[in-house]
Amino acid sequence: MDFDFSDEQMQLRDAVQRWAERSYGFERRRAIAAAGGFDTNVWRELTELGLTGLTIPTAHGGMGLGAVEAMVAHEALGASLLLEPLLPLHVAAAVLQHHADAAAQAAWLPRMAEGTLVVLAHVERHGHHRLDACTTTAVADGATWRLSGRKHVVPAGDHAAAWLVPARLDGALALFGVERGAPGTSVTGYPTQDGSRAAEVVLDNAPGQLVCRDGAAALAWAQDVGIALVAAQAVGVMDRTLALTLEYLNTRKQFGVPIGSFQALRHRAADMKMALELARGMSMYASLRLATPEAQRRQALARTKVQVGQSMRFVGQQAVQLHGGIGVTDEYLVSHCFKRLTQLELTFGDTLHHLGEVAARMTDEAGVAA
Amino acid sequence: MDFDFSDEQMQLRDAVQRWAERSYGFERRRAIAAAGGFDTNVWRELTELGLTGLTIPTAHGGMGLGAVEAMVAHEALGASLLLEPLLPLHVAAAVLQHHADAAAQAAWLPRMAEGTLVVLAHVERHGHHRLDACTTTAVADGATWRLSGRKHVVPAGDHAAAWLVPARLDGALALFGVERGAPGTSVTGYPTQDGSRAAEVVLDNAPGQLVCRDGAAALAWAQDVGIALVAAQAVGVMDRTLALTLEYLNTRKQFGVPIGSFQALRHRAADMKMALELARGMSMYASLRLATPEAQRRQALARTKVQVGQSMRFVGQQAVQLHGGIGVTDEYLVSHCFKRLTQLELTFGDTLHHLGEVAARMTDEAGVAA
Amino acid sequence: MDLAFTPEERAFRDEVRAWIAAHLDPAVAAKVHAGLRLSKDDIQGWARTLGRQGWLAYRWPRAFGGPGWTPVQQHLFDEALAEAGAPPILPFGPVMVAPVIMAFGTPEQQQRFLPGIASGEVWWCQGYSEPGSGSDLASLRTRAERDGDHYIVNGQKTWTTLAQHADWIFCLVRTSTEGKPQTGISFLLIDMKSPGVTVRPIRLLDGEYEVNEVWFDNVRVPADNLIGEENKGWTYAKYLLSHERANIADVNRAKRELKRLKRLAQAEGRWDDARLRDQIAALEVDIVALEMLVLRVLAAETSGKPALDIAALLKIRGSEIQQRLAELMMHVAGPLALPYLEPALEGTWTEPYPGGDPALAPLAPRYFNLRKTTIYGGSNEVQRNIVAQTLLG
Amino acid sequence: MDLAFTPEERAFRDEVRAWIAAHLDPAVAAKVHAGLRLSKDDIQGWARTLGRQGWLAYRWPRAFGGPGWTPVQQHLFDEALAEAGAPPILPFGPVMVAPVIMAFGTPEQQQRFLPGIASGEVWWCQGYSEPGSGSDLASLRTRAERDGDHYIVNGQKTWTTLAQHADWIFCLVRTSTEGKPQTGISFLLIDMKSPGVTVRPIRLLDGEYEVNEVWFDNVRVPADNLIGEENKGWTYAKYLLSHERANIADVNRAKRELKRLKRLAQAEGRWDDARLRDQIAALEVDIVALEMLVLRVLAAETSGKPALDIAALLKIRGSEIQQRLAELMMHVAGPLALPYLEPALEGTWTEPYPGGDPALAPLAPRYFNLRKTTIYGGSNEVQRNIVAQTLLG
Repeated sequence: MDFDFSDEQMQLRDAVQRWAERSYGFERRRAIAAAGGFDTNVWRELTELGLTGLTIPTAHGGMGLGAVEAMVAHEALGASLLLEPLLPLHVAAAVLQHHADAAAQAAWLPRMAEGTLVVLAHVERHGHHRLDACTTTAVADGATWRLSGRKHVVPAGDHAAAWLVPARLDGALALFGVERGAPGTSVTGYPTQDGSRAAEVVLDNAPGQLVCRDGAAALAWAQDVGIALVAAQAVGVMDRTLALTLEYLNTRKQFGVPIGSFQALRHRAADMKMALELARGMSMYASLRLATPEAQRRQALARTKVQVGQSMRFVGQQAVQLHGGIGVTDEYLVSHCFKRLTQLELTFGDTLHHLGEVAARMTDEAGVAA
Repeated sequence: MDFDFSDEQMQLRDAVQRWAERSYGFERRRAIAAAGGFDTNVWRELTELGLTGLTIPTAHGGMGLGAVEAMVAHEALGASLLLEPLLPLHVAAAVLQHHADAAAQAAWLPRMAEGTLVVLAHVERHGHHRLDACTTTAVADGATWRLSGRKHVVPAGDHAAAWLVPARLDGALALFGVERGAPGTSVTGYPTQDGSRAAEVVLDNAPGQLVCRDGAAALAWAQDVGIALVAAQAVGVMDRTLALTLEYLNTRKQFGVPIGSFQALRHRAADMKMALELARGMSMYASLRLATPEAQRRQALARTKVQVGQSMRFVGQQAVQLHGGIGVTDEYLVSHCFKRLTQLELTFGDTLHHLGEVAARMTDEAGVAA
Repeated sequence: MDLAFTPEERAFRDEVRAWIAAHLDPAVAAKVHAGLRLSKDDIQGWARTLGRQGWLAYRWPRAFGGPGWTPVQQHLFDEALAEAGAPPILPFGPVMVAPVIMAFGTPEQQQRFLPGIASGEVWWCQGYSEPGSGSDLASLRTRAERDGDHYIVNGQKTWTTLAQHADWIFCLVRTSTEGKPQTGISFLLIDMKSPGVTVRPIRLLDGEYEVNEVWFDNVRVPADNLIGEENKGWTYAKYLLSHERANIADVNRAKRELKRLKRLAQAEGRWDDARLRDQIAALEVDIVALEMLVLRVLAAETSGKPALDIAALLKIRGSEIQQRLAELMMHVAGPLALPYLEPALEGTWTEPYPGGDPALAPLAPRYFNLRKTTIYGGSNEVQRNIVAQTLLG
Repeated sequence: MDLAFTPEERAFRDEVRAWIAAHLDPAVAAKVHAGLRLSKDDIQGWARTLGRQGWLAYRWPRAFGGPGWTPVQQHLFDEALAEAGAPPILPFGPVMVAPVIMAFGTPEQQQRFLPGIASGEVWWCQGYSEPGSGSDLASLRTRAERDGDHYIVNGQKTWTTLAQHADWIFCLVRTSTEGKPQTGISFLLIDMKSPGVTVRPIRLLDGEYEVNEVWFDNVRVPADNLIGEENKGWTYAKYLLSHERANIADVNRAKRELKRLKRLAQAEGRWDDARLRDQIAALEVDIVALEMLVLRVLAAETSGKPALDIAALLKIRGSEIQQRLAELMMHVAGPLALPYLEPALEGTWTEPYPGGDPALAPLAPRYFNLRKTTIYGGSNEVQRNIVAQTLLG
């Protein structure tokens, strides 16, 4: 049992932090958000850092790193409140690595390592976090397939070269690749609440390639990888949020003393620290459980999303509260942390949904090893 | 709209308070609890005060008072942490008044006004707060009926002259009166957690009289009346619990100052006050809604039990916490308040059960009037 | 003890409901029911409509032109406004500055200022908070120096709600630095068109411009605009605080929003999701319990007995419930709450909406925005201090 | 980074599990699993069994007769004890006074006291709290005056856990009233059989006698029983506090109790009650998150890096979880938790049980009793002060 980071992992973290400190300050980030939430220069910088290929095998031109390294990187990226869709890219890469055949991997992974964006497009209206809520259909058309349906909140969907699209093929869920710009596709991009970018993707008899027939397994894997990365980013955001809040409490004066001297606020800060540390442990748990058999993996990731979701909501809300008026302005960083945490809570299933997953998967056993 | 108490109501409250202050102090109550939880002298005093007949019509020898007067009296009785089963008596009287025929009322209500104890015996093993969970059976036997089954936690069941027993008659729930000591009955009394008395009642082909065929309606009415009285007692207990706690906070010193000067504890006291006042309003709401049509009544009483249950748990737990070590001893009043509140929460359906009732009865509307 | 309204009260409610239905623009009501942003015209247009009827200043006594309604009538009117989807009545004029002018203003000041407030013609804002003084109001530093018939005002206010639309501002200003911080404060009315007044709207986390910074740079204010005595402003501000009543809980709006939450849950196909529904049910209980608290306060006021000392409880609970309502609505929408499309927040979206349903567009911004409710008007931490003070000394 | 135990660690776990299974009386384990009251013999019998194996002092270094296990091995042993239903190891001897004797006692004191602690033969209790000093320990007033080779001790201790069974007590006593309150305190070991020692058990809210008042009336204590220097007792007490580790969270017992909660829910036919089950699921998440916190602390200790500074977090969360477990178990039983039948709490009930199932008898008393966990050992309010001090200074 070991929760230390290796030297390589610490170097990775430091590299991301250095880039963020130098190149992703509050003003640049705000300008990117105002311009729509995706900056091609930032994307190129991330690609040059090797981050797009972080988890892609070296054989396909990536860095070939694992779940713990992904956690390390995304924790640092979370702290930078990164708008660009590195997390969705890594989810798509994980899906292709585990569920696509060798040809598809060879076709896509090297390009993704070099910055070509591919993202999962799975959210449907009235889906309510359920992975099996899919009304998009696919029908065979010779060697290819034709897809029809509508997908929402596709991360940076209008900047992606292709989307991984779950669709019903003969009633069962399968996963397809659809290239943006193909006939029968249309995409409408928009900013999201935290300033990043998403899109509606409409498919009308659009041509798709089959990625895998067991779409349910691929989607479950995508969600679990996604939860682990969300947890890592969440820890990064919360770490920064708490630091901001502590600094504010020790700086801001009322009644002649720093407000950090008031016991009620001090105890709130202690509770925020608790929420953060519980989430941090669960983020490690998530990353270390990704490789376990599916039943264990899904139970672990559902538990993670519940704890991290609760932590995010508490830390975000209390950080705003403890900042008072300045906490609800756009001009100060803490509200952006809060919105980012809110958006992360709603991504890959919210807290209540995953509580249901935990309840459904509960056994007689107890504890981390159960 | 009016939430003032009339002069008569205030006199009633004062009379109960005077009796409790003079005759139901901590030491006497503790002696009663140690002796098993029911004191015949106390019972006679309550009868002489007219409290046994409080809600029984004057035509049957009672005081003929209504739901608000019952609330007023039980709030004061709650503050005294009364062990004796006045609340169950009033529930049984309400059931007889609303669901028994004139002959049965004439047979029982005058005796109850004079102190004869009749109580509802409805809790079964694995019932889990559900009123329809009844496995006790009744079969016709000429002009009478024969009952078989087992009822738990019957309030002061070994001191009651008779029990009101729900049983299945031809599959449907009906309500019967069974006299203690009749052939085929056995009863085992015991103390409960808060020091009062209860019993297991076993019926083996025991003779019963039919009180009413619509046992479901009678039980629902019993529960709703019971919730209103529990809410009233809960407010009384919480009022006293908060007062004890405030006094302690201003008396107990640590680090050279009263612990009531620490902001975290002050805010806790404020939250206890909030819990109390929310419960107080809901206690009024409950009593004033008892007379409305069944759907409205049950919705209101379920809402009441949820709020009052939450308040009781919070106030009880925090009162102990703020008292520190002395709060967990048997020697100081506050632990008895806490145990009483716990027992009241488990009576007539717990908070979670009634949250389910509220959810099931929810309409599009909102508010007190809905 | 009785929970029912009298026949007269029910008739009154029918009357005001009918009037509101006849006069409220359905398009504006639809925006309110959908939680969309309201324009200046939406708010002021409705205020003028109410003003023409004499109902904008509906809490005022007859002597000052109010309708002389009982506390229960005021509550019923407020409830009717809320359920109809009327735009909010901004409190700064009729609820905040007016009672101070009535209590401490000269007859000339009353004649000069009250009619414009009652008619909805004059838009007021409140100049209390400063960058250095939030909960600690007494530390304010904006100063007013006497110069003949005028005060010269210098300083900065902040969190000034909707000052960008305001004609007048009522300010707490420092006129003396002697004695305790509270003692040197005065209550001054300032015309926002005065030279030297600068307003900078502050963008909030939901993208809206709702509060402002206001600078005073050698602003000349006629001494006639001083309310009451110099250096007594703290007393008047406290009077105003003690004047806040049951409506601080905003329970009628909570009831409307609960209905909206239920509509949303139904429309989104989540009404039968037992987990979510339990959370709605718990909130329904919270709102009923809050309403009982409010009704008890109203009844106490009506019966002339001393009002319950629970204004701070109403503020705490009311604000928490508003936040929880917004939180649950956002969670009903789930990831579909994430698109941020400005025109959809204004109700001016005309194209096919890429975010599922434009009804979902305002949910997350509202959740963000309402974090303010536990901060402003005396943060909930300050309110708990107040409750504790009452309980423990 | 790795969540798995090494093959050696797993082998170690198998070994201690097998040993425990072979040596633990099943009747005693059954009482533990059922949450019944344990007798003095239940507790001390097991302590002696462990002592014979050299495992009672399982956290001690080899130099003092401990097994020299790694932090992970200690955790695995603790987990094996918990899951087997072993009676608790009382901390007062091996965990509390022993480290102080090891660090600050003379070789003679070490030889005199440590073997009895390690063997389980000598029962120790802790004399810190006094009626006037709870969280504010420095204000203690029990005084020890030097009289030749002895101290004369007068005063009163309270909340002294299981002192009614104890052979020895380690006390903080005042030996000087000069300087700051902390500076005049000494650390003294007192034989409970000394003339002048009086013990009064205090009945707790669950009916059990678990803590005591202890009076000292001119008790003569040999000066040889002073640990370290006179007036340095505060330093030793603080050393002891800083010595508390991951096991403060008691997560292994929480895991056992969670299994019991699930068994109860199944036995009572409530496993399919979705509402209740969600609450169990939420608690399961809490316990996993707590365990990850504990494992991180253990791993940090093992790797020799500075331990995470989160002992206070472990205490807060661990105690809250214990309380919640007991609360939910009581609610699983519902009204059937209400009968209070003393023999059923001792496991000596033989007649037909009138309260449904005797397994339900201990649930409410345990819920009541565990309110202590957020009070003792530094209340959770004090723990939050400590966390805040680390964060904010």
